[in-house]
Amino acid sequence: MTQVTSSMTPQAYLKSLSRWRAAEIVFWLATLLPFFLFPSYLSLASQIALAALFALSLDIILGYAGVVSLGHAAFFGVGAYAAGIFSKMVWGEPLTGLLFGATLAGLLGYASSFIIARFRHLTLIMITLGLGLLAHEVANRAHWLTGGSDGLQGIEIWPVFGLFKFDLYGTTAYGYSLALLFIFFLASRRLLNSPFGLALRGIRENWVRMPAIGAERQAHIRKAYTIAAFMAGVAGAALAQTTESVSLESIGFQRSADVLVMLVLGGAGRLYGGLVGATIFMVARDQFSGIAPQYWYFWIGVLLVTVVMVLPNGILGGLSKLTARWRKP
Amino acid sequence: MTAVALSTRGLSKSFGSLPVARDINLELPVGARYALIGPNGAGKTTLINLVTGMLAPNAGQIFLGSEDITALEPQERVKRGLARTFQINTLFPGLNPLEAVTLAVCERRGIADRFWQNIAVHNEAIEEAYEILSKLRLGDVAYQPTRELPYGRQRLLEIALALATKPRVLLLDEPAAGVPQEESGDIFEVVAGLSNDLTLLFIEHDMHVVFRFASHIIVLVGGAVFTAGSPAEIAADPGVREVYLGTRKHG
Amino acid sequence: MRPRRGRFSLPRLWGILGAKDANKVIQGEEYMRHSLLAGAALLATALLPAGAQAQEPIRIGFISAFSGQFADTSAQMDNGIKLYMKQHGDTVAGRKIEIIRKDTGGPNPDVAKRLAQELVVRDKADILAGFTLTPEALGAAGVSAEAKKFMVVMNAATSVITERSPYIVRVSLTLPQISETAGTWLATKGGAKKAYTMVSDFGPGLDAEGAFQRAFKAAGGEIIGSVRMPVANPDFSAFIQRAKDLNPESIFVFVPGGAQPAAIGKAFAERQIDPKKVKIMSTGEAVDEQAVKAMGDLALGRLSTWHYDYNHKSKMNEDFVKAFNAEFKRNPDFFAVGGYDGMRLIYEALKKTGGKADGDALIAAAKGMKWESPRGPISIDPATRDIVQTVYIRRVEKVGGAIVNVEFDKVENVKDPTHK
Amino acid sequence: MLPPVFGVLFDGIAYGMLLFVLSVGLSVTLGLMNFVNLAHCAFAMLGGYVTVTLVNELQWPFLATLPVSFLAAAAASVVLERLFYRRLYRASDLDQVLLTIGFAFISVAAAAYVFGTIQQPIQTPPFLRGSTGFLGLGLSNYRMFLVGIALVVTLLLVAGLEYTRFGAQVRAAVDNQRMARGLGIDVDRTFAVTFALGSGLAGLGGSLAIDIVGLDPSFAFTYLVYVLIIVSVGGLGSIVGSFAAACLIGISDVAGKYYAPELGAFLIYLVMVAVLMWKPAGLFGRR
Repeated sequence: MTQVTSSMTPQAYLKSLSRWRAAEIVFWLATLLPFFLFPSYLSLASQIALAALFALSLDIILGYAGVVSLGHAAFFGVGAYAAGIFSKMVWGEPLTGLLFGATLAGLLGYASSFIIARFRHLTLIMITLGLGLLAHEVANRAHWLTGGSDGLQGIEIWPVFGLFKFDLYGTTAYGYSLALLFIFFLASRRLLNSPFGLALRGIRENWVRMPAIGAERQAHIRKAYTIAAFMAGVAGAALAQTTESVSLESIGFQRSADVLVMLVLGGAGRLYGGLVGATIFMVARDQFSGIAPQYWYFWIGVLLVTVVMVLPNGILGGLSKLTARWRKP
Repeated sequence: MTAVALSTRGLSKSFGSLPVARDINLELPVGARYALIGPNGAGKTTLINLVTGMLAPNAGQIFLGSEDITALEPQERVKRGLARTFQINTLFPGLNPLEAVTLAVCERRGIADRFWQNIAVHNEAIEEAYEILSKLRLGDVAYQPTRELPYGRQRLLEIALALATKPRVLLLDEPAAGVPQEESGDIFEVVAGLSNDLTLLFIEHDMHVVFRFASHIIVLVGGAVFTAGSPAEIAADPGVREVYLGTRKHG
Repeated sequence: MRPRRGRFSLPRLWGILGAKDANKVIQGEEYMRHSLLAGAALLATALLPAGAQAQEPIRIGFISAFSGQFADTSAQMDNGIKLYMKQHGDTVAGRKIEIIRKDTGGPNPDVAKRLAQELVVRDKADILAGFTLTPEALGAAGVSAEAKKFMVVMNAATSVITERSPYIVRVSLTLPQISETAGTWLATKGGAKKAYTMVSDFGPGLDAEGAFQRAFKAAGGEIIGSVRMPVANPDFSAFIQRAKDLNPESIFVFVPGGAQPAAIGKAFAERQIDPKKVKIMSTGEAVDEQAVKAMGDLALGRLSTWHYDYNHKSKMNEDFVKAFNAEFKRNPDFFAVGGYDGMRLIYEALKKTGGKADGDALIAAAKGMKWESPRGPISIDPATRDIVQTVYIRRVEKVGGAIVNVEFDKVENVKDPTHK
Repeated sequence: MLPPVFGVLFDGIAYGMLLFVLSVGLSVTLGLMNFVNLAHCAFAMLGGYVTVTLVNELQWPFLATLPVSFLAAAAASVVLERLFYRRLYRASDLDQVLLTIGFAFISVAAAAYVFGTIQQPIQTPPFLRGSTGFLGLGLSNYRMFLVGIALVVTLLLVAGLEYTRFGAQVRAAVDNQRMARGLGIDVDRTFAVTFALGSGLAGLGGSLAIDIVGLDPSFAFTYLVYVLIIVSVGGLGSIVGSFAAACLIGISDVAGKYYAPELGAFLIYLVMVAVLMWKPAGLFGRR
């Protein structure tokens, strides 16, 4: 490895880090398979794609900037509610609704980032948790706007580009969700290979050193947090549109905790970690709960424990360690 | 009369009732090579923390050139040309030296917040980073994760990171701390080779090194400047011998 | 014939590949249209008349919160379903009944909607049933309307649900049905002129508050104050002290089932509000079996309006409770009776249609259906497809050492008052 | 005669004390051992089920079940600690989160399987029911009992960790494992015992909680948030801090509900965020 790379120029080396690998291309081609192989699973596939997008947004702050959040669903939920309400009050055109929801989530993320960027560790986790719970409570109390615990009613979404209606089979829903996931994956990939991505990794690797090399670490975190909130808003808005429903669960603690589990399961800080984690978690949940609707928690629990014991640092983290060991015995 | 690069006036700090810096007045002329010595617990690292803004003083002022930087955040001081290294490695273990130094260069050039560009397009920044690494004899390990580098190389990377900020004043906190004696010379060769415009202040315990590389020595005892002067003056000062050379421990 | 629920079966794969060959250009919009057509074909086979597929079982998709905070509600509903099927066999009109259970994990309309879609599209479910929680029912309602699937709501109690699809029928209760009865009764026969209301601050609580206050005022009573309490609220003492400060003659309470009924009951006692002196009226959840057990003597005198209790005196209910206990070692509750009556409705409707399971036939059969339930006589309002039933006024009393709800008055044939 | 609000305040403190007993164990393991144990409330749930089973099935007196639930939760935690947790003492926080969330999931399903999803009722002995008059206030007997237990637990813990040989060993092992080993301290055993102590306290808290908040399989998650709030507001590893945080949260919760019910559920979250912004390490945090 070292021999090969050390002969490269530094520019070529850095460029090579962001080159597409064969496995990635296979991965993205595989995301098209559900259309052909599992046409009756497209609704699930659509929700997996959105969960993956949500996990990817968390990865930007958690995996790269080291900001652990237990309140990330606040942005998901704001995106979902805003897109839902937009469809009721303005019109049902999906892309404008998506943009509206995501922008609102991004603005909220920007506002709260001024608090977030000042803290680390448990304090940070608890403040994000507290803000998340407050957002949930606001949604509950604003019954007139959100429908409270009954959920937001009367969302109607027009066909995408006026052509593709959201159908019972989830074909359009999966196409829409997958397209969004891919677009924001490309954006995240670029972001993480950018100077800014390097700065975020710097923050994760050494919080103390950053100011000593002249970095405005709080400004970096504010920016990352805003971007992550925007992306979470996209995921939430798309879920609201593809299911034509929003409930308090979409802004609740459970969703924040689930996305954290998905990301850590897949491997935080690895770009594909959230995608892999969301897929495995959601498929496992669907299959286990099909077999044992009351006790599927047990098997999910066993899955998590097994992964931690066998593959620390998430599935991708563990696998890369295993392959590294295998390469140099 | 040479211009002053860095000065402090009446700098004081105490933790609770324990004073760690007492009325410190320094003046570092441009291009100086100053050593800061003193027994363990004399407040040497604290002084660097105060000057770089990682600690807030209780009283006193800090000037970079003629600008009062006392109220500035650490990163703002860095941007004005005041850099430091750390006694205990404070690196980015998961980044390789090229990435780490490129990051520092990007921060200085103000392009570190560009999230829409691939880093590979910033050729000049990368080249500059690689030049710094080459100069510090780190070119051959530029692509290895920092945590896998030999310790001595990591000490050099400490300096490389500081140099990437293009400092006018560089504060080195025991640059060769923990490095075997035969290698520590290499590190100071590197330090000595730095540009003459750069103003240096370094903490060091090894008196051979201090007398060889420093043009001027400041002796800190109990948080206060005990005395200062040329190496010859310090070597001849019986007070220093008594409080410092006589009782010092190898650290 | 179609493969039986085989998810990765070869014949299905061949079918898809074959279809791909037939339409050589499958790209973009073409593909979309193609798959929609294929989907419509699939849907059509699901809707074929019963004669063509007499051997096919009738599949009931049972969507509910089997895990999480509301798991027990679904467990009891499932018990009711299981008991009915045990007693009446698993074959109706020559067709086998198959239940496919799907877990929503809680009030998740998005999950409920997806599960309903999957049940219809993948599992070929003919009927959707279950729904302990309103958001679940609302999430699935759109699928019922779009795919024309008969949908039986076995609990979710918000009035509006049945209006969301013409194929929905409800066999449980509506909150306004219960709370309005409480308000009217308390102001008239109950002899209270002033009331204070305490409800949980979420949809059902606000519905209950509104219905009670409306009916209480209409019957000449006066509301002297009200408080809305957070849904996740383990400690009630401060709210009860607020009520006590006003020294009300009667108090109306709505809290969701679970841990809160016992907690608020004990808090009344701790703040020395005696149900024997102050009329504490509530819906049935607040004095359910577990809550009364946990409160013990402190519950004596509590009033409530409700549609079912395992102590209801009727031969049918005694048999039901006995059979339920033999099977599940516990008493049935209103979730169980909802599941039981829901299955009864499905069985009887299928008998009427002769095994035809399409939405139009089943909803036509269900409208106006009347029968004797363990809770008493009930019927389905042909106009609103909602439940019409007797609401009982009960008081917590000690009967032979056991502390139970005793029915001492009732209002017959109560409809939901909010449907137009 | 005191105005009724004092009675309400007393209830709030008592409620806070319940949260204190539930959470102090986590403060010990998280603060001293730096281990993120999100299965903490699963041990509390175990204690609760032990008490319910002994009282309802075997007709044990309620008070006699409390030590048993402490021991049962402690024993269960030692088994988990030996088999799983100890291997992750040096792993990342996120791996610890994943492991312990996994155990919490398993515990929820296991409880539903063994005990059913039903809400478990419990009858406390007569002298703990109802209330006692004091200066015109009705003070709940059970809540007075809770406050008493919380005070005893606090005193024992503070005394135990500050003034005993074991406490000194724990602190030494936490500060510097290698040095502690060098001094002949059995670090593994010390950690196991500390962990068992924390989980045992959770078990005790679970038993005490049933009468006020009930018990069903979702317990392992429902109170996790409250427990985390107490631990973070109090400051990691500080027993006195947890005690103060529990009082603060309990009092502000009831006072808020009494004077401004429309603030409702917002209040404790606002208090938490405000305290942490003011003192990021918590009221009595060291860092």
